[in-house]
Amino acid sequence: MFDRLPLPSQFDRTIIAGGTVLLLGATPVLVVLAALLVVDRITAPEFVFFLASAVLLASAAGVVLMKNIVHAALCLVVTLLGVAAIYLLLLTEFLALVQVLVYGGGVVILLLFGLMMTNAQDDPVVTDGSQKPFAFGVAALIAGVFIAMALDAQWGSPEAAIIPLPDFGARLFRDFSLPVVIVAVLLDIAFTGAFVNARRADAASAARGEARS
Amino acid sequence: MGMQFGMEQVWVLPAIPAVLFVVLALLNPLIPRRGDFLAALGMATVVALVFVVMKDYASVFHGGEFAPEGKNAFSFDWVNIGQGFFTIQFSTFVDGITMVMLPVVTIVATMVIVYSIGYMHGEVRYGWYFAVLCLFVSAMLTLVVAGNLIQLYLAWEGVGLASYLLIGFYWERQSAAEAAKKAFITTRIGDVGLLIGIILLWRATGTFDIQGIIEAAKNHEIGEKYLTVSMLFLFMGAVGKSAQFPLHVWLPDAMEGPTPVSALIHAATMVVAGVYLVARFSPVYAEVLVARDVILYTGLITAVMAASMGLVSSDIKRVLAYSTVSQLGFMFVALGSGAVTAAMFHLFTHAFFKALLFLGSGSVIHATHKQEVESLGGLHRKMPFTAAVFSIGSLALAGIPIFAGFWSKDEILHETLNEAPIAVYVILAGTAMLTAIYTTRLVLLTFFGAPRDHHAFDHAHESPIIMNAPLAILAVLATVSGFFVFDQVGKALGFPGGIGANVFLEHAHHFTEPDYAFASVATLMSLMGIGIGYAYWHGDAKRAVAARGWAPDLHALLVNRYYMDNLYQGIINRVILGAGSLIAWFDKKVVNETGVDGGAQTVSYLGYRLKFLQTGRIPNYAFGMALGVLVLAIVAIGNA
Amino acid sequence: MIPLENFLVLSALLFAFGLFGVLSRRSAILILMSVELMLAAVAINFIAFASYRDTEAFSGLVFALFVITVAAAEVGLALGIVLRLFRERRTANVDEASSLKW
Amino acid sequence: MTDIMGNGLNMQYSLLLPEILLGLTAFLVVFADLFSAELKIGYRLLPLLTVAGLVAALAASLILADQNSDFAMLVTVDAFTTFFRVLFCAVAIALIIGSHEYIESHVNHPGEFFALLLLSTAGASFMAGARDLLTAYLAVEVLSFSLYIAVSLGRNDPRSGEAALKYVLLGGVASAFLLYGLSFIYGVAGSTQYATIAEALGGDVSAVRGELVLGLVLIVAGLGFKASAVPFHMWTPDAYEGAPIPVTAYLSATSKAATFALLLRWFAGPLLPAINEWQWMIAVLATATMVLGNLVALQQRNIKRLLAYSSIAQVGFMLMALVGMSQITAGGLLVHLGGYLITNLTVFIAVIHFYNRTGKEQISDFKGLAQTNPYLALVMTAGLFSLAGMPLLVGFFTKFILFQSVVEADFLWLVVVAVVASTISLFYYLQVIKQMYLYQPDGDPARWRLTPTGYLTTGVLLAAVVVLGVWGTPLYEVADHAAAALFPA
Repeated sequence: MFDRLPLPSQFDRTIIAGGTVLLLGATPVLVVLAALLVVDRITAPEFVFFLASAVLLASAAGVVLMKNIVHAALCLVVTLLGVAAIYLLLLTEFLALVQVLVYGGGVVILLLFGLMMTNAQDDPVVTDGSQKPFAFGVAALIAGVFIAMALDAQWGSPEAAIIPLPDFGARLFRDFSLPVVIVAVLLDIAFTGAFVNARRADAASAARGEARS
Repeated sequence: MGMQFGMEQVWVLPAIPAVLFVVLALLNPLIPRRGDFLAALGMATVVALVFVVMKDYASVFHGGEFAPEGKNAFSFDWVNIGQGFFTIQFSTFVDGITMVMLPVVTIVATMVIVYSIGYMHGEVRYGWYFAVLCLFVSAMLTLVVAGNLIQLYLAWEGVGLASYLLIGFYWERQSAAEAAKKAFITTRIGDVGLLIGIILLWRATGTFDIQGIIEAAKNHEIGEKYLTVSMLFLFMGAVGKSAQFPLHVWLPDAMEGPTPVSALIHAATMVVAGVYLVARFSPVYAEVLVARDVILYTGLITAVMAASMGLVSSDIKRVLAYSTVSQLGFMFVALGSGAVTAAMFHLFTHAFFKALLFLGSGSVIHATHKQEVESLGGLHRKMPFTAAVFSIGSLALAGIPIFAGFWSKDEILHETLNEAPIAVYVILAGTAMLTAIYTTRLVLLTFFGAPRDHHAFDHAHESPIIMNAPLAILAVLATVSGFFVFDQVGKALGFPGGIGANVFLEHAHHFTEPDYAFASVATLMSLMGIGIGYAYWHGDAKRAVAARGWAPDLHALLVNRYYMDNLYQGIINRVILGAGSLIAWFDKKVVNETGVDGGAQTVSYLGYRLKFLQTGRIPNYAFGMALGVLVLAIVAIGNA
Repeated sequence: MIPLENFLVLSALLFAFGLFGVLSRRSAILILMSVELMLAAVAINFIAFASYRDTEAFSGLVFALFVITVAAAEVGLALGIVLRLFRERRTANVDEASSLKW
Repeated sequence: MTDIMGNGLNMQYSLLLPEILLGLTAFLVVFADLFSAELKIGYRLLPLLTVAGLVAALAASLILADQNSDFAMLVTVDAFTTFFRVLFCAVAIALIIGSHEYIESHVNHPGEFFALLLLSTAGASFMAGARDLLTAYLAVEVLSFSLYIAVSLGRNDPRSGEAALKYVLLGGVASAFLLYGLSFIYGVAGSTQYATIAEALGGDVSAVRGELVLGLVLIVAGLGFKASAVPFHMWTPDAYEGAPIPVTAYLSATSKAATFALLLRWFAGPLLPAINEWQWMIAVLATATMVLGNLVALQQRNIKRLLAYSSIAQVGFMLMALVGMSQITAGGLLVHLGGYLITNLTVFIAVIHFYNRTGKEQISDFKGLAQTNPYLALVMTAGLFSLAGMPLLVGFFTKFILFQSVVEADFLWLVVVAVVASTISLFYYLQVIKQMYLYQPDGDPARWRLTPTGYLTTGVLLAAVVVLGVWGTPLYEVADHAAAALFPA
């Protein structure tokens, strides 16, 4: 999929390197999980969940830690695909599909373009801010609080339900028809924003001025 | 006509100058003479109406019908919202305290406006000056007749605004601009207290109506501690406006304004608003003695401090300003001793003689363009009339019998002796003597002795009649206004009695003849003060040189004032002047620079430190947000 | 069956990772990526709650769909601004875009 | 029509007429701008068209004022919504009339700018009217997206791009916080409908209290960002300074008011049962905001930055009203919002016209304005004094009502902090007034005049500042009526 993009040649190597790292990282997890599955300590969905979570979190860590921003961007792809897998586990195929299409197909490409057009073309390696240790502390504490509260809550062990796609469509386009319209306007606004900023302002103004005068 | 003018229509009094303000401010260039005569005529009309109102007040009394609710004269709902959430009425309230304030404000204002026609002649923004004076009078009258606290607060801020505009009248001068700002902000600190006090009282009683609040307090509907705190906050407003320690620092600086303004606003009327406020709530203060003690000692500290600073100040207007602060301290001492009548009486007489003194000093400044007493002297030869009236004012201030100040100060001292610890009386009496000393010094250095600045002296001249006429009227008032203490005088004028009988009809304080023994002691103190002042500051070198020739020994004795002078000098130099300088230093360094300016600087410095949190970097900002979330989350979870 | 808590813990971790990225990165685009991680966590939460706690109305699913859409739009919008800044200052480093301060 | 749960849905689109009109006008304006060369349309038509659309929307809002129903359980049209619809339309009208000269010469892409203004106004009124978390969230984003772009539209101003970047990145983080919080609320309540959430939170939620509390913290943080509450305020001064001045005005007016509309809807509606969990958070934020906003304002040298901190300080006052949530405090908040918007616009439009003439925006640049344009100096003075809460100006009246209502809710200590903070504010407002009146002009001392529209807008706003300051009862009655809609008896 990436070979169609006008990327620098180092990308080939990057993809291979990243894939290898991920594979190496995931193998031990895979082995442990497989063992647990075999001795019936976990069920198949749980197996998939833990595997997907491990990949997802590992690659998310890559997004925020990698020095090479191209590697970070590729990690983001893996993370978002992992999120799609989680959606599948939550029995929502449609959203998983949207996730893959919108993110894998759209957002990440957009971000890669952004990277190419800014610093990546000269120097793909970035340094992080000086508040990194504090950032780690705060983020870890927040994660701790959130996890503690998630484990503390008593939800009364509900069961996940499959939502039929036609019901979802009815809900989306009938009950929530107004938000669909609003979000259309929102996309339009975002488009306008990207347009007015990406276009050279002085050139645009000059063109307008000439047309008027 | 059909309608009889009286207490019911008292709202007309502030309305007239308000209309004048609008007319003068908007149409100024169109009116001949920039409208100065309009302001004077308007104020004269108000004075006439005040007398009509007073007549009405006296007649109601004679009818014997004066139920307290009958005094609430005029009201309409100004704000009435939220299904009884709250109502603010615009209402007027008239009683004996109002009856003291109304003539003071209107008469002094009229005198000042007439005087200003001469004094401000040819000045910049001549018309605007009169417009703002009218604004001030309107706000002050609103304050005096206000029936509820919101109205009172609005008027309170209104007089503050007018004062700000007038202190900063010569705003091209940096010092005037700074003084105006200082006055505005310092008094606003007091206003914060006032507003909090008002809100607290509203919280407890559900009303802004002054009489309603007083009734509620008297019926013990408000907890004592709560009431004490509220009343102390209310007093904070008075401290700011009436320039009491430690918020007194703005008043001497306020002398940057035109001198007639100092006479009207910073001597006779606005600065007594605090006294008026406390007097208005005196029935409540009678319930909270702790608050009353605070008032007493605040007044006492202020009286002593300001008097001793008056002793060493060399600017004629600043001496008078310190004197004003000190005399206001006397009034608060009276209020703190529960002697509301004495305080109101002193307010009444002080307004006239202090206005006289300020306008007199204005004439001196007008004639010589000098304010430093060190460079004046001998002016009685050039300005005999001014010297005469100024002396009358000074005698009144020093507390010499028959002059107005004597009667009122005597009342205060008398009440203090009866109602307060003996030490308070002793200190206050000492302060009265100090008053006589610095007054004498001021008169001697300004009008007597040899001229020290010949250029200024040569150009000095007597003021025009338009300035002297108000001085003459005020001189008469400074002499006779003290007699209103006598029931006989009040009755002769158709009132139920003297001021003592008028202020509180229910609890009249009758006064028919002075306590001669007590009065003699006070008079003696004042005379001693004058004597000390005279001994120390009188005379000039020439007379002494001439006398030396024919009897050197005698001369030595005389010129050294029987060598008593050395003793005096030693005492005065080392003790009194030293203390005065020390207090002045304390005031400048500690109260003014460390306390008031320092407070402002501390606040400003905090802002300076805090602004560096704003580093301009996105990750730092996000960090602030995350930290906020974390702290809130941890506290929230621990908050179970 | 996987308990609901598992998804919540996962999303909390993902959210914290994203937050860490926002706080520690200096490239505007990497910050944007980190925000995407946080929004992915949000979507997981919504979908988990919708499948477990709101099976009848499943508003959370619709919500998650909109979150994904809005997040995508935000990337486009923000990238435009980053590009503009890059054109003006030759940098996408947020620490260097700090002339507005104090 | 019924929804998937069998609830009847009222799909009466006419209820949304004001927003529909705003959206259509927005597209019309963009098209007019796009084909301006072909259609021979001058710049002047764009603001005219925009104002016409806004006036139509305002009229439509008034026509719908008595409707008391909802659109498909997503948007409520009641007195509260109408209050804000009218307010937002009026703000936008005043702003455009007052600043169209500025927009022409200092803003890139004026056509898009007007369209964004219209769409964000629609978003803001959806924020006030929403009755479902989803509508509310999308409305928030419509408003925010429009503003991210609007901030970036400064012409030849390098600060504009930086400000927009800060705003958009931090705005994204704040959105993530807000959404994460909403997901917890959704999880606890099992619904995005306000009414259902209120019901659910009113029941026993002790089993999931931790998640509820986290949700509240995150919502407070997310909306705190939009409202510029300390410590989520840090984008505010930078974005305000970098944005074109009308956008700054819009940020401090509509964006702020819309956030408070949303806060009122949420905290008086779905989240009210959990008041014990969030009350103290708002109180802490209010105190920090009042103190920090006022202190740092003292140190500012740029008028836009000063007004940014001043608006932060004002947010502190407004947050107080949320603490003791009741119909009275809500009414007090709405009154204060109304007065604040009028006053703030007065000051901003004066600043815009000053900038049009001089191209300067430092406080020291205001030297001698009393000589070169006494009228504008008067307008500024009245506006600043009103912001400081001086009596007989609308700022005093509204602040007084606000404080009064907070006292009524037994949060006296907050009011004491607020009154003291309010006094500090006088220092920095006087700094500006001092510059105008006490110094000689630095540059050309010649007198200059405003444009006719400048006189019109400042005159009308100044009159409102004074008249409502003396006679504010009508404003209160409208606000009280709107607040009553939040608390159905």
